Amino acid sequence: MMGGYGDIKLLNDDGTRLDGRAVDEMRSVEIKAGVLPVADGSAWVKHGLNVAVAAVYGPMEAHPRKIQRQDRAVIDVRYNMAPFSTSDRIRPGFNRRSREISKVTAEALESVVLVERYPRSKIRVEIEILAAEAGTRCVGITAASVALADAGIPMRDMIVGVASGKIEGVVVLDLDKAEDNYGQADLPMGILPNTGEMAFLQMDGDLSIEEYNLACEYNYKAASEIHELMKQALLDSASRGDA
Amino acid sequence: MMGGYGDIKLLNDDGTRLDGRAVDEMRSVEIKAGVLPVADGSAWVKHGLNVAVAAVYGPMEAHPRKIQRQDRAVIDVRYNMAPFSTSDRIRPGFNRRSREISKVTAEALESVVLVERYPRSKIRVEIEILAAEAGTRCVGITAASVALADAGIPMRDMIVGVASGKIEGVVVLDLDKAEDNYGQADLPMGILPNTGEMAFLQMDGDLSIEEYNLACEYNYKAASEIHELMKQALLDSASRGDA
Amino acid sequence: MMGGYGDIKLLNDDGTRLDGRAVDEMRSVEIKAGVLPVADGSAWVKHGLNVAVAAVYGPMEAHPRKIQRQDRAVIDVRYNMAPFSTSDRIRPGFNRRSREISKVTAEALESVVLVERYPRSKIRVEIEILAAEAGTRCVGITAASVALADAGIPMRDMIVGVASGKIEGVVVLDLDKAEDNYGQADLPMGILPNTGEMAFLQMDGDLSIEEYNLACEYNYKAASEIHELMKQALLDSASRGDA
Amino acid sequence: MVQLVPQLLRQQLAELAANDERTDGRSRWQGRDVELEVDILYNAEGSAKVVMGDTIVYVGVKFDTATPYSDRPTSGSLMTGAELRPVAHRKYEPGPPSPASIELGRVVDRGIRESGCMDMESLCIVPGESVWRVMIDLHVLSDGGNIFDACATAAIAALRTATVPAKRFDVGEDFKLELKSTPVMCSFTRVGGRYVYDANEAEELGGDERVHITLGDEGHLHSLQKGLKGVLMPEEFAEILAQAGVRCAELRELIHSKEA
Amino acid sequence: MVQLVPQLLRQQLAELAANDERTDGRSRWQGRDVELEVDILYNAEGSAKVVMGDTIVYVGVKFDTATPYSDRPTSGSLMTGAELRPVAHRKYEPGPPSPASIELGRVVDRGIRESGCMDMESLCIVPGESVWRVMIDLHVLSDGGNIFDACATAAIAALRTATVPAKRFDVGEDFKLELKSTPVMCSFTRVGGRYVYDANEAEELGGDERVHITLGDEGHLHSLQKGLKGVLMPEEFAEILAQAGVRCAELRELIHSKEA
Amino acid sequence: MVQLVPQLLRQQLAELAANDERTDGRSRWQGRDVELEVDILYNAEGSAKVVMGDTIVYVGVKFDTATPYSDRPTSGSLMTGAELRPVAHRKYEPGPPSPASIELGRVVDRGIRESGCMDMESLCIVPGESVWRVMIDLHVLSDGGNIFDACATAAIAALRTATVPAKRFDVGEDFKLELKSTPVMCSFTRVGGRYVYDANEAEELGGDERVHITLGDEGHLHSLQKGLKGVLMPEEFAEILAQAGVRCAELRELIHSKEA
Repeated sequence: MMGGYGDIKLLNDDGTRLDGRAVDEMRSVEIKAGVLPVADGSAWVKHGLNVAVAAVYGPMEAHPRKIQRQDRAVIDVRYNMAPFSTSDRIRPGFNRRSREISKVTAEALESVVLVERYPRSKIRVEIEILAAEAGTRCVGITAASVALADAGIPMRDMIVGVASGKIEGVVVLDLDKAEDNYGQADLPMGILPNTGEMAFLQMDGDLSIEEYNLACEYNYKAASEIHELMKQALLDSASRGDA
Repeated sequence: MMGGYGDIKLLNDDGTRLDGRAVDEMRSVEIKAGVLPVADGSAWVKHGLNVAVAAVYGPMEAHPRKIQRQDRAVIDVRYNMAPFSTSDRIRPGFNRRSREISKVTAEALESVVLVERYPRSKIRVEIEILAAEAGTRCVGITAASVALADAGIPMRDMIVGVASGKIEGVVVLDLDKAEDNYGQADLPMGILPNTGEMAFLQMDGDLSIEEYNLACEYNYKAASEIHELMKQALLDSASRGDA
Repeated sequence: MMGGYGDIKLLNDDGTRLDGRAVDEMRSVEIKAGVLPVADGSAWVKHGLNVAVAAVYGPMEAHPRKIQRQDRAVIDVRYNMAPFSTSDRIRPGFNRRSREISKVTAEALESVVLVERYPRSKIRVEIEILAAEAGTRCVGITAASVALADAGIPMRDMIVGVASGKIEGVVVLDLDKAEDNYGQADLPMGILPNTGEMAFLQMDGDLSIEEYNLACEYNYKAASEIHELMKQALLDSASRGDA
Repeated sequence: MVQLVPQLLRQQLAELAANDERTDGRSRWQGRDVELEVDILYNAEGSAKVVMGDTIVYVGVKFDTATPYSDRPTSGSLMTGAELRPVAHRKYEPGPPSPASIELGRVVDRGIRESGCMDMESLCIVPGESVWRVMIDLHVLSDGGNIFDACATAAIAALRTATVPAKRFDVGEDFKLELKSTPVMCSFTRVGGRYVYDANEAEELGGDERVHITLGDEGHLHSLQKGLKGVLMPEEFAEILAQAGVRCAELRELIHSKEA
Repeated sequence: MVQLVPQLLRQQLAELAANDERTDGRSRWQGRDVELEVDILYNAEGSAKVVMGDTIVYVGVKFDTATPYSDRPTSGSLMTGAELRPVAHRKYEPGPPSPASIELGRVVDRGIRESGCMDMESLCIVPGESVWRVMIDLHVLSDGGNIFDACATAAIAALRTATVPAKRFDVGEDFKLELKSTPVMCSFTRVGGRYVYDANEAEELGGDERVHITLGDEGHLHSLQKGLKGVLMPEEFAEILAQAGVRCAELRELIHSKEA
Repeated sequence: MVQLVPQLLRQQLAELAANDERTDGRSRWQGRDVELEVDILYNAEGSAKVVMGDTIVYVGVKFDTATPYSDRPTSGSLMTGAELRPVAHRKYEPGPPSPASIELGRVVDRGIRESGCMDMESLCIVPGESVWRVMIDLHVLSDGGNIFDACATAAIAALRTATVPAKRFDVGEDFKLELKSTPVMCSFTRVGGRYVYDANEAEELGGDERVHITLGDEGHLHSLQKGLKGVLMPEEFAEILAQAGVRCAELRELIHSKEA
């Protein structure tokens, strides 16, 4: 198979991955809250080499009026990749992938924000990916959750964005770029760490039911680790007097 | 003339056309009303190999308000060719030809619908061409008329879309694809079968005044034939209890 | 330097320019007011081979409402180059250069129009470049000023669009096309002839402070010459009974 | 509110029509004076300006080179664009091309294209590789009614006086674009119940449907278009078609008079 | 105002759910009857129509040739477009593709693409120079609920009966597009608090989140998507995943029954 | 309503100006502290972050290859894009590039381009066939005033530390982008009637026109732009031009300090 993917080796002989991680090991994650002075809430997440920043504005009046909902706030999410965030520059503007991610992210966040408290209003969530290294939609969800909390928006739980996948037939946690490009499946989830519910769920590739269950298990484990970092970032921000 | 059109023969030696039709003979036409469950009115027309579906929604409030008319309804027509309706796929989106046809079709329909009965409202007419084989704008007008009637919108007459043209110097009724591609003129009309008025009229190519008159005569003859099929389709739909 | 600019000679041996002008000499300018029957005010300016037409409509109600200002009129400027105005045809539609010129022109005009007199209203200024030969943004500003005056819009002063530049190291007034293409700097200004203020100022290229000062001096001199033509055009138009 | 003025205007136009009169004193089939200037724009390879009453339009013709379609390797191409920009009337708004501007461009284009006046084969540079593309742009500066005829007249006049800029494209010497005939458009509007030729702004505002007819040198039809809400009887069409023959001949003469 | 009807509807659906009933008498995991026709559109190289209750969709498959990506010189390509045009429901508005239509196209696309059912290497014409591009267009004519499954079913049926028009492109004889498997999508919606299969229009209007599952011939997962506001527990997902296995097998059988 | 706050703010700013004071205690020509970091973004071939008070901007530099213009066969090209995205302030709305963002991109671009700091001939790969295209993207994350200077500073710093990714494009070894000089922008805003340097958010909201000046290493002018409603006298311009010389030199020193 010319140029095929069969030749790419993603696992070392000792079962570890190319970057030395164990199959159920996450990339390093760093989180800060309250990073943007003019936003009502904000967060910065570095996950592996991914860098995402999220800003929250609102609640504010929803306009145009036709987007208003009588009984709740609408959450207006824009997931955007900066032109320089990828190997080949991305042209700004309309982009089907970004639209889809914005839609499902908004739907996930609407599932946890107490939107009933703000009828007829709008909460803007802006997710900017400054550097992308596989898994940006999950990093964006994590950043958005922290930014919403930083803005003081009441939520019934946070959402943690995590993903597992499959490489060389082995289920692994948190695919990096090479693993994403040459792997066999990807299962990103948005997990509510307190209730264990899923607010976000996508998958593509090939997973048997058993493989799905293992990937799912890895995701829940990672979610609770990241959740600790999210809480700490909010505490740090509050103690700096920014929150 | 390299690659010119002079070589294409469109008439048989006995004066009939390539598909065996006489010069004043229509392609076969089949019409159904009430075909789309969620629309207020709808129609399906197969004319030759053309397939058009029309849906009507309304009358409904016209918004944005700047399109409202104090004294009448506006008719909002969208003529759209499905991407797979033509030999080369059509990219969805803005298209000058579709915009022009939508405009003149809307104007034709506004001439027969009793728009004064619905001030400040809007009637949406959606024409979808699923398969195109020359003459789609006429097929679309016929479908739209039946869909309006199926929706119970009061009209002072129906409009029948018909066309004649000229091939090898001979005026013929209802051009098919080859005749349209290699012919010398096309005269599509929207005829009110009861009053004999024209609500739609276009033409391009080369026609002397005499040729125009003959083509016009063919069109009127065809219009009354198609009108019978339109009425029957509405009767059939009513008797199924859908109207 | 292959295809470089070093070889282009823009000054004659006697210090005059290729078209015979002295370094501080303008191209010929012709101005007419009241040229468009259906506009509230209009002007036509021929400056060298440039031809610009400006139309003014309003003051009128500003809509959509979100553009309204409680305490003043907004000035809505569109600078547009006709598709045939340049050597290579310009595609109609979005254009970053036109947007920028429209913005800075609107800001310049808002500085002289007594916008406080028309709260919540809008004044439309349409600048059409029919033929372009370097310096169109200045010609457009001049035309817009005359059109505003022709429409009877109160202003505290006119704005005269003028430019100087640098060619072969020499500061010259009013670059023509070759000088603009192969020159070293361009300094377009919008000058209020009565107060001496600048409402419009751009520059690009390379100018020392001294060169800037000389170019500026040339611009002021030219502005008062053009101002006379602007006043005469308005007088002529008024005496024709058009104003 | 917006609709009240037209209602009063419609009444007034109906009364005038009953006496066979028009708002500006013209008779039913009489056009406004037409001023035509050609070759007036620096940078356009063909250009014309038409003034008809309060209507002012400019048309520019530009050329570039393109690869021909593979099924017509020796055939040049023609494109007509129209812009009803906000300069031309208070009623026009900025934004993407409106249906009205698309219709204008397409109807003018069809009249020229379908008349066969332009020999597309004469626009071949290298068969299968390079042909001339002719681009007509209709630019309405003041819409005082009947912009279709003003644009069509300016377009054919600009084409008939256009020069193909071969030198600028490094493919030989400049030459005059050759046109084999002069298709001309005449437009009729129903005003006060009956058709008139060359409607002015008020007649369009208070009128109904209109019919655009393009006739060739021999009086053949090359393009027809009914626009706007309204219907007409075949006899009515026959009447305006007869008038079109006369009006088109007059305009054709004017166009020819401007050629060197 | 707009929100009152859904509130009443939600109550009604909750009451039905309490009795394990549905608005149209179906049981919780029961789908509506599915009518499937293939090869029905002149000009489409593959086509299918699916009717499921009040939902009607057409899918057309077209082909053209393109230059392959330089890092995959022998690999054809696949593109799926979806249009939720105003024809399909009063709620759809004209304009650029909505997020809902983008999601539809992308989810259907992923199910097909990720199943590996299409051998992209079989679409090579000349390595590094020319490959086939397969273009699937989803066209919803009537949205009576669960358009995802209707479109996915029509799409795979249209693909499995499509002919590559090599002759029209002058690259040999036409041949049947080869598919190695039949990925099938099943969608579940939370209605009245619990999940049901194949929600109808009312159930979607008064329901919450939905889950789209694409399964391959072996029952492996190829695509998942949770859409709309709402959350689910892993146990709930396990329950619908088990149901999906049954429903997908039924649909796969229907699709295969239409193949010559 | 929207306009009331600015009126009060304008009064307050006028009073401060009368005492030669500013909202944040700075003197008239004093800038805020500038934090500059370079080479901070994975995937960007050059990058910089600037923080000036509440203003935070990122700039990334990317490269690709393109065919040169036929009249400049050995000349690379430069493109600068700016996005004032809704992340940066409550006042920014989604949608196509606003006039404000277009102006930002174009003014920063002109300062760099017109200074001649980039040797376009050094970006030639194969004459007439392939050249490097340098793409600068300005990305404002937090608009706390004076984003022009923040972006211009980050842009030139990112360029001066950028690496041309020749290896990734298979055209040799990576090399440092060479810049011959360091054009720097300084912006002045009329606040309370007099000009100040480096206006903050409140000063911009309650201020008038602003002037952007780009100076080269030798103190020559490379770009000027007056923005927003307002006029200025030549003497006022002379005064800020003199200040610009000092401020630009300071920023240039900061930029150079970050280079390895």
